[in-house]
Amino acid sequence: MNAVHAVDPAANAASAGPAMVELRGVHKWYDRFHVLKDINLSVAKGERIVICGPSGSGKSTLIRCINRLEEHQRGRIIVDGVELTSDVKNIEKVRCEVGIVFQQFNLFPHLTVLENCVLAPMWVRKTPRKAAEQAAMEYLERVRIPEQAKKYPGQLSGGQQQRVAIARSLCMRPKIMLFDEPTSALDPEMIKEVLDVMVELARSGMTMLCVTHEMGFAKTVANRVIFMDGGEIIEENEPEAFFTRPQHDRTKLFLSQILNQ
Amino acid sequence: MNAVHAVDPAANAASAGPAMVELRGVHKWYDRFHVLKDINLSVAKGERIVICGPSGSGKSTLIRCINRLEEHQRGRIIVDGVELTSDVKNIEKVRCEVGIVFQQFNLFPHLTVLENCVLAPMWVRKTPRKAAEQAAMEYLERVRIPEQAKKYPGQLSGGQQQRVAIARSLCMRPKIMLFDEPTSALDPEMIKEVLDVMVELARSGMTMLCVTHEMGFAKTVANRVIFMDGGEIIEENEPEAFFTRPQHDRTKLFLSQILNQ
Amino acid sequence: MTTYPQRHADLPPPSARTAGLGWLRKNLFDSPLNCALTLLSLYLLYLVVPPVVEWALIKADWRGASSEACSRVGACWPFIRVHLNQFMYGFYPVAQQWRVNLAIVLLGALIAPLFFRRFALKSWLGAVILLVYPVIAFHLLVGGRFGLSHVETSKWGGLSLTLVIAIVGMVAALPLGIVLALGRRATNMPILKALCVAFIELVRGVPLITVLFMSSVMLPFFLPEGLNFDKLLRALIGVALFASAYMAEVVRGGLQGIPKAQFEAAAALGLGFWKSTALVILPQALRLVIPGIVNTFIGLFKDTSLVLIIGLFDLLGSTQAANADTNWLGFSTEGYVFAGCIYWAFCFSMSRYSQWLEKRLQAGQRH
Amino acid sequence: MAQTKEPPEAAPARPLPWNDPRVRAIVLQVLVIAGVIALAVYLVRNLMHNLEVRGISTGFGFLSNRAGFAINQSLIPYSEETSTYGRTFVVGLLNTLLVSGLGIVCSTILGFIIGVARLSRNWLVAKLASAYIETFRNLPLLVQILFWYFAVFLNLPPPGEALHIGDSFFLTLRGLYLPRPVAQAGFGWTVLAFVAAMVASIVLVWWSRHRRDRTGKRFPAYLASTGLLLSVPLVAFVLTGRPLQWVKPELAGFNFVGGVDVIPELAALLLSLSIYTAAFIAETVRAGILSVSPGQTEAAYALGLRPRWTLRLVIIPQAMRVTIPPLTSQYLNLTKNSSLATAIGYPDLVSLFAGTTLNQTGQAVEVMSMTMAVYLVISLVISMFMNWFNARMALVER
Amino acid sequence: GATFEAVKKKGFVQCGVNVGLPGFSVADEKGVWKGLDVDVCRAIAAAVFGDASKVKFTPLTAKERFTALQSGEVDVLSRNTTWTVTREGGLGIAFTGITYIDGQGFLVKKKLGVKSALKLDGATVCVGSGTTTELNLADYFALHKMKFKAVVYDTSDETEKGFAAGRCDVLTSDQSQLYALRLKLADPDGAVVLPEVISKEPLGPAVRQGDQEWFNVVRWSLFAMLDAEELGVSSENVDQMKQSKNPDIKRLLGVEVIKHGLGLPDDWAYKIVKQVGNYGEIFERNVGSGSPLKISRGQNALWTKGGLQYAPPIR
Ligand SMILES: Nc1ncnc2c1ncn2[C@@H]1O[C@H](COP(=O)(O)OP(=O)(O)OP(=O)(O)O)[C@@H](O)[C@H]1O
Ligand SMILES: Nc1ncnc2c1ncn2[C@@H]1O[C@H](COP(=O)(O)OP(=O)(O)OP(=O)(O)O)[C@@H](O)[C@H]1O
Ligand SMILES: [Mg+2]
Ligand SMILES: [Mg+2]
Repeated sequence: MNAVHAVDPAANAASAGPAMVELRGVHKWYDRFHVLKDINLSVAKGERIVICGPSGSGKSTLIRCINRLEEHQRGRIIVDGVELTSDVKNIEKVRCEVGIVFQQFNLFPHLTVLENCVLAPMWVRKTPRKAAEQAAMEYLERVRIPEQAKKYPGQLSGGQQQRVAIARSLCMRPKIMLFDEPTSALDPEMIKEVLDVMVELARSGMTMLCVTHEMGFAKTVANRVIFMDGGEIIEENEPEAFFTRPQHDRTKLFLSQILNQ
Repeated sequence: MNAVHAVDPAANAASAGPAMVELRGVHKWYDRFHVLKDINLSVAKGERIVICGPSGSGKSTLIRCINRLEEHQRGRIIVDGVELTSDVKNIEKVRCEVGIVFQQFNLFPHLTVLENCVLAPMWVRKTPRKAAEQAAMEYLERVRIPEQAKKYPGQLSGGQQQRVAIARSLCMRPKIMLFDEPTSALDPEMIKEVLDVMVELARSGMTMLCVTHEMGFAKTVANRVIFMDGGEIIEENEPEAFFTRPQHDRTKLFLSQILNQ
Repeated sequence: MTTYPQRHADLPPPSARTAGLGWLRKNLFDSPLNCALTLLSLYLLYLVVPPVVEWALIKADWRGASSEACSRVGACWPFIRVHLNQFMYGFYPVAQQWRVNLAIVLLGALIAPLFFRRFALKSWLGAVILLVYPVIAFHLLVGGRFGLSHVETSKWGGLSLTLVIAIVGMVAALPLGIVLALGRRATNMPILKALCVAFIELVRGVPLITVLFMSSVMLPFFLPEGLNFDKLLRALIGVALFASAYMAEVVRGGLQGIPKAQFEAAAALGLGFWKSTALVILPQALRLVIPGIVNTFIGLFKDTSLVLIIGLFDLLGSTQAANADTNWLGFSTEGYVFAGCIYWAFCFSMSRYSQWLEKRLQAGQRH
Repeated sequence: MAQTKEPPEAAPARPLPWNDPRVRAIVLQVLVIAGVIALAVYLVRNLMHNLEVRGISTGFGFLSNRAGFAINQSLIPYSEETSTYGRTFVVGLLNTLLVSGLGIVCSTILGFIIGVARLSRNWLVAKLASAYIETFRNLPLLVQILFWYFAVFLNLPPPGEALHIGDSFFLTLRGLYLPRPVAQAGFGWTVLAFVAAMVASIVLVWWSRHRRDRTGKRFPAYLASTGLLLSVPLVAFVLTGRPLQWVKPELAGFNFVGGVDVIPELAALLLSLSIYTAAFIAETVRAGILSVSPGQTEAAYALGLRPRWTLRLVIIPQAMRVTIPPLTSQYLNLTKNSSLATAIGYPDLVSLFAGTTLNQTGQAVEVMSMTMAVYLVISLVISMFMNWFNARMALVER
Repeated sequence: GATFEAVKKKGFVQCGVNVGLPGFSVADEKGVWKGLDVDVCRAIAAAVFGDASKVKFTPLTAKERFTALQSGEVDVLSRNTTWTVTREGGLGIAFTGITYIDGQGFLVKKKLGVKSALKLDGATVCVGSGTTTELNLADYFALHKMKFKAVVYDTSDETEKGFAAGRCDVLTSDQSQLYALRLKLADPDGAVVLPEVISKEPLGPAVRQGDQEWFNVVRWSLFAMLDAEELGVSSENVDQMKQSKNPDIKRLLGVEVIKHGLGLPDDWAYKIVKQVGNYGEIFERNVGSGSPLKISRGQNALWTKGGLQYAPPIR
């Protein structure tokens, strides 16, 4: 019953292409603590995947393994055709293709918004400053805060900061975007700002893996919802079915909790 | 239509007695910023007043002026017959009669719950420890946490902490209780615990001024609801009338916002 | 739609690569840079360790009672043994040294319970240590009453003098520092504040040895003729004033760490300034800066060595006096090494204690 | 909103004066200041009285008297035959500044290295760094100074058996002797070439930065300019016929003469100050680096930045903010600690001016107040500079 | 005067001595101070209180000594201090007499082969800080157009250590100290004192100006010891000497009461000699034949024995 590929038509269309992210029998331990257990997952180009599950179930760890912020100990992770091993060159290559947005934004507080955005393109991609700034301004417009370009992160609200973080990732023109609970540190009004940006991004066809409990978002954009618990993928389905007909008891319990909130 | 004195019988009955709190033409500035503008308010013994209004409208400042945590610059504030001036003796007298509960609890983290409660009675009222502890235990029972007496605040949940804060204030046997958004820092389940305690307190006939946006609470216990905006009292009415027939446009807008939430 | 009914059991992590050779590879040789660093470190160790071990242990002389017993190719430890009494007690009369020992043992016995978490009478014991013990220790050390013979402070010396200066400095610096810190925060009293700031900055801005020089030889200039007091006492005052300026800054840090809301909560309960400070603010602020306080103590303990410069024979002074012993010339290295080890042992244990406290406080545990 | 407003009342009534905190504050302050002034007056009157009764001359006139004693190390011309006490003050001050300045530089470099080493992934390096810190931080500085001076430097060989490199560099217990360069005619060209190389490297750095911004290409400008700075003057030097003579130190009579010498007192003091302070700076640096949240590193890595760039562009700029204030106190401590020079006879301000000069003139009050004032001024200058630096590094907040 | 009153009131004499100079003032391992300067202090205590033990010692470095005396930290400075006009004129102190007639000399290592101070051109010299020695050294080398380097230490102990380690070629100091310091060397015979004496160094106790009574007490305590030696009165025979018919001795020992007006008891000189000894005794005991220093009396012999020590009569 394992690793059945997504079945709904939209996902099928997308998964026709080669897999952008492929995890095969991935295991990970923190010291003696088994945090990821035999994870199998294949994400096609353009697919949008939402990962949910209770706290401590290993969602963040999974996401972070994909751009090797954490090292997995068993199994294979292949991103855009490059396998993640301890080879530094490969890791750098993958990291250039994969953008990640953290819960805590992690903007560089000593640089202005624009500098945050052009840092990596200039140093990693060796883009000329002019071009990098132009591109950055475009992305800032896309996340609707071009007027904040000269400010420092400390001067922005949480929602604005998170949008800068998204723009900063986009500036590297990644093929895949990872989101790790991007809205959970935000006030309710700001959540919407950020979700709007993410929905738009999804519409433009970006491959996305998103850890979130915003079920509205999941329903709107996801091709597939993945439910994790205890380091395992427990259930995997297209959103409609996932929310209306959860199969697994654990899933049901979880959904009943978050939907009642 | 301003400053219409409460019209409902209950309020009338209450306001027959002498005013416990009286504000006359009170103005306050923070530097050059005019936070309170000509506030006139008279609270009779046993009256329960709920103050609401948008953020920054001066609600907290008003409450804090009443026990002189803030100093007003113009007008008079008379609490239980004592006028608040910079006279330290008067201030101390007033503070003994007025209890306040803050949004952030502000318990003393280095003292146990019981020690928190007996500190002021012992040092201000010079109650013997035995008696003070007995009284404290009574109040802790009233807020339904006698079993936590030996714990430190850091070991309690938010709702429990807020109830301790209420008990701590009550231990000074105040004639008036002030509440400044006592539930807004709490998780939803805990809000109820605290509101229950407050409702019970209201029933026992305590004079209360309460800044809160819990409209259910306002409807249940308030004699009067006061709506503030921009440092002024915009509207003042008994709760029924206030919620169903707001007079002022600003009030209508505000109510529409919070009731939709 | 997919579900995965079977739950995986937790597995042990894959082959432990973290033992033996694996450990070496991982921690020492996992990149060319690390290899180079490892080799460099090994070379440094090779340069330092064998000669030191050879000097201090292998080629050292341990026995004998005179300098002839020492071959001078290694350390001459009899030098230390012969002068040990001097290192510990200075010129304190041998027959009376039990008094020093008793004072130290007493202090140790009083302090020990403080290290137990669940000792209920901590604050009482603290008060005893701060208020009663000094009186006892004073009479014990100085004598002249209760049938104890009088021992002049000029006879005090060695490690016991070092401890006296350090402990008195610590005990005096804390309350002084608190007063100064409160003064520095008294924004509604600008003159008072300015005085405190001036004192703190002045004292922190000048070297301790100039303060000691002032207190040891210049003080009588400022007093009426004939009025004079003990030299040790003056050194103590100098050290305490100096430490209090540092302490004031530490305490101020703690006061700043207490949210304003705590003041307000205390005030709202009717507690006045002094009561809320004493009952609510200070207990929290001091707890917050215990590591800083301990660090100041460490500094103070080390700084006591400077009283050598004003002619008090503390541990280091006794060492130098012993170095000048005509019968034992040329063993100053042993003397410095020995004195250094003692200072080090004290400071190191204090610094470990402070680190341990820091961890404990960070863990957010209360009591 | 018309309403029956009572006539606006004036400010709240005034309380009784003894209950008014403002009045209380003023009274308290007046009392304190009166107490302090009274104490000061009392002390100063005693002082004046005592000075007069004891026939001690006062005033700063002594500064222009001839000193008449020799000084071991002087950065400005000083002769025991003609120079004044005023000059001994300057000599002492300069020596203090020299040892503190050098100490600050050395301890900063050493401290940063040790601090980073303590965080090294290499187990041995990290342990060695902690051992270093624990050893030197927990020993009194005075013990260290005495140890280095008497037990190490004075155990070097005497001049006759000097350790040497060729016939130019000699290390003895009397100091380190180096050749002294003496410029000949034509050396101006070399200087000129050096200046030119300097200008060229500035241009080069500017150009490379500009080009990086324009095209994204990088150029090793710092390496290149170092090369320029070294090679161009060298070429000029050789072309003009090496117009520089080295006066080598030579053993003549008792000592080496000619050349430049570094006295062991300076070396011992500098070494112990640097080693001691570096241990503290290392801890400061470590705390600074650790204070930057791991999220910052992760964010940088996730963007594909290499560890080296992450350190340079993201971590260090942020760590500096946390590091600078404690670093300032370390610099202040180092400067004050340099007064321990007196224990080994390095002619710093305390040993020379507050020591010998004080003793020759007996004017304790003047000499000590000058000395303490100087230390205060140095402290204030360092603090001001570091505060300015800190303000530049500070984060912009909302 | 104020000082004398204060001394009597507190019941002991506070005496500033050298931190450590063999023969003049050193503390032994029990903390008992010994030496010529120290005995002078004891004599003063014996005179004032009739008890030589009523004295406390403050060890002072050369740098601190005058400030300590000026400020009143010590009542008398008995610390091999040279009597000069600037010190007496400018520092507000007064020298009460000469306990030791000294002159500055040089100590060199034998293997250097230097026989005369005039061969010291270019030498490095170890010297104690804040002393007349430091000034004389500069003058002497300037006078003879020689160059030198001075390494200036705080205490004589450090000076000796620096010299022993080879930090300098020459150690300069008062001759008396040179012998003492030479003794401290691991190999005392490896060093020689050069013949040149380049200065006059009359060493003596000093007091603050402004208290003539105290000045007199200190001065006459010293003179009493000299007179006692001249009259043949020593600590051993002093009790028999009380029976002496010699009017000088009778006056000295207070057998015949004279109005000396010193504010001291009549038997003050008796107490000094009894408890401390006469000058010759303390000299021999501390620096002379009875000590490891073995310095001959030389100029410090009484004027009657061809030396320069001369005390006014007690009458
Ligand atoms: N560095 C680490 N060392 C040891 N254990 C860790 C570490 N990071 C995470 N864990 C543990 O691994 C488990 C999974 O963590 P992870 O952050 O992936 O959970 P999550 O599903 O993202 O939870 P949340 O919704 O709270 O973010 C948790 O039990 C956590 O305690
Ligand atoms: N100490 C202060 N100094 C200057 N301005 C202040 C200060 N405290 C509050 N203010 C300003 O005064 C105004 C009223 O503040 P207040 O806290 O009374 O509002 P509030 O009605 O309680 O708002 P909220 O619902 O957010 O608690 C706000 O605009 C606030 O920014
Ligand atoms: Mg997570
Ligand atoms: Mg508020």
